[in-house]
Amino acid sequence: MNRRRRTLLAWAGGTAAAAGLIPLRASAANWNKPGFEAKASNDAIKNLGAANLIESKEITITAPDIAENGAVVPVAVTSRIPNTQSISIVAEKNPFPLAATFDMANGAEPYASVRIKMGQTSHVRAVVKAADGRFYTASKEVKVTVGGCG
Amino acid sequence: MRARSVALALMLIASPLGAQGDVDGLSIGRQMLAEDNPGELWVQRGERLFYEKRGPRGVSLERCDLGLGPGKLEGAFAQLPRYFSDTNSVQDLESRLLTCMVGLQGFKREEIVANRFGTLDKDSDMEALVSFIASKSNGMKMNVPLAHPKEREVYKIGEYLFYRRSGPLDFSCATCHSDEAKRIRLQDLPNMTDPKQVQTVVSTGWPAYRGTQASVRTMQHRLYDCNWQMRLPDLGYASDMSIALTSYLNHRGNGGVIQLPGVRR
Amino acid sequence: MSEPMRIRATVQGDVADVRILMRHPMETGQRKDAKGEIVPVHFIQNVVVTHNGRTVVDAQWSQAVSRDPFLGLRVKGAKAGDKIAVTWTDNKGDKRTDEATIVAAS
Amino acid sequence: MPVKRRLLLLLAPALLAAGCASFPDRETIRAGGEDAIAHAYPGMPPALVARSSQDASQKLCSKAPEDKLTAEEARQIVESARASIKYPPSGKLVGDWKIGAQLVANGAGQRVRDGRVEKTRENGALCANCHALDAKEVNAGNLGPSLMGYGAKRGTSDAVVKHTYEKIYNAWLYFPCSNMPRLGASGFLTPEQITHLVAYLVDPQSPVNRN
Repeated sequence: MNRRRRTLLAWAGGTAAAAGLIPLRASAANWNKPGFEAKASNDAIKNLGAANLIESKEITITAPDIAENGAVVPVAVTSRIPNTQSISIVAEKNPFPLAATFDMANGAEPYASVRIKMGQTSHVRAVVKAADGRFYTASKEVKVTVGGCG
Repeated sequence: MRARSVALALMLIASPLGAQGDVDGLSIGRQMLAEDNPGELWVQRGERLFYEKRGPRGVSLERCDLGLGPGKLEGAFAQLPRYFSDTNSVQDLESRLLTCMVGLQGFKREEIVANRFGTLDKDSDMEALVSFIASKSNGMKMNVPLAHPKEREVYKIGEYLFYRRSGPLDFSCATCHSDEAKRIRLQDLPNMTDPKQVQTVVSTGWPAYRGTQASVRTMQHRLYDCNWQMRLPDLGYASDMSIALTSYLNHRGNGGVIQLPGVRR
Repeated sequence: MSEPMRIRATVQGDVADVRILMRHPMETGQRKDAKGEIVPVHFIQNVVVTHNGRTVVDAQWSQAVSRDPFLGLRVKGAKAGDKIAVTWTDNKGDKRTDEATIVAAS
Repeated sequence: MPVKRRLLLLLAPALLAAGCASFPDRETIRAGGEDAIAHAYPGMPPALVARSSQDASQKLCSKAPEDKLTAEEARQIVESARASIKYPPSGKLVGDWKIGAQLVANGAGQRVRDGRVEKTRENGALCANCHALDAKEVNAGNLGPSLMGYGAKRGTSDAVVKHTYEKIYNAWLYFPCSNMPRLGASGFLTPEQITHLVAYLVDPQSPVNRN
């Protein structure tokens, strides 16, 4: 079995454990299992409840053009879309593309900053849900370099 | 890919000087990581470990003299390495902590050395203690003495070793660290012959949180890792060679304003 | 016992800037340990941030969030002295809550 | 400025502060440095510790920058470099640029962790760590000069090929004490591997000359 296949299986197996084999307590209720387990970014986005995505310039993704370490890629998303309810971050070429969803309420600004792992160069997509039920999106390519001397 | 990228240790650090030799597209990411440095979690743990009663003798490190008197931490990092009369040797922070952990707390030297570098499965107490103690000099200037004859000798030995070429790749420290704006792949190589850059590296460089290793790494580790890239065997922890090189660099960094731990690739 | 979070919360005008560092392995379930055994998947699934007791951000994470996670957010209508509390819950059901007081930005 | 004077200037404040005129002389420092090396690798296998000992050329190339290499020393280094060079049994100095491309990007080989040498099929040639070669590769070092368009600029004459082979085999033949490792002379790369690198540099189809 080649390395990549082994890796994917390991990751898939791990998620299965997370989703079912290990008893989950408080957290399970509010965790988008189908979204996080989707292997294609389109499926992940569908599982956010988005049928159509509207490209928007009102979303800013702050992330490096070149990530020097795929294990720690800083990504911050700012939405200027009125009544933003949630922001999701999707690393399109990850084995499981959906990385995080942030629901905002009670005065939280439509902004989230986080660090994610990226397996390879890929678009990082932000998906914003507004109160009117529409979904907006923007993306940015992040190049992931190999290790400096490896 | 994760395990692999974490296992990749890098020869050199990202330049703390930022713009110089920087490749466009990297700097935003570096800045975002530096603003919120996971190394702060090591500082927090190091503080707890320092004051906790630990080891076979069940005592804290409050009686450890890092050069300014027992338990005095403010400014201690700024003046290391220095000569200690009780051991009749020049010691850096890690070597001195080893002395205290063995002599005061009764730990076995071999055990501390075996756990000198944390792994993804086990944290290193040393990395946490160094982070905490270095941070207690933040805002102060590096001020490493050369008053004692041993300090001068060790400093000069450090200079000799900095330029000494050996190994299958004919490398010395100077091979990678004596010219401007150089890189290995995309990793900036600080020019340690430039007074400003050496100041920046020794006062803001190490200890640093290494993203690729998901841990704080210390100056001892930096030298160990350079040795590895040079294809030399595992550099002895707190060896005379590591302390001599640290003396040579840190003294030349005098005047640099300390801000630690840093954050690196 | 898990390591306490580091929470920095500063307010400028009426917007608080909240920065949270957490200690967590965020294992993907694909890494092997020194003995060559797979380390089971272990990651934070939910992070709930409250401002004076009211939930402001409810985050769901996958194992793709980096080890020793960082979360940055902003809260409008905040003032110095307000409380920010953060609770994470991981896939093993482990939980941790830490609290900080908002201070004026210097 | 002579090395002694510069160092005295550097250390003058410390000397005054200590009220001490003694100063470690060159031999004391050398002996101390070699003693530090001798104790730098505790518990390591002797064969690996031996890597830290120097050959005559390495010794000559270990001077601080103020301490210039004399013409005689440079001659010794070049002479020893010339004697080191071996050519592949086939006599063919241009190999396969595609194999060269793999070697160029490979930075592994001979590193030691916990007293064990890393397991690799062969040593990488490390080139991209320090040289820009392929205009499409963003992740290239600059410790050495850019080699983009190497063959396109120089052609593929026998003289160019031989010079290129020898330069990779032992860079000190042409530039005594250059930063470039003596990749063939040290045995890090085989003559055959070097022919693939030569092909990568000179072949018109190679990314070096096409991109």
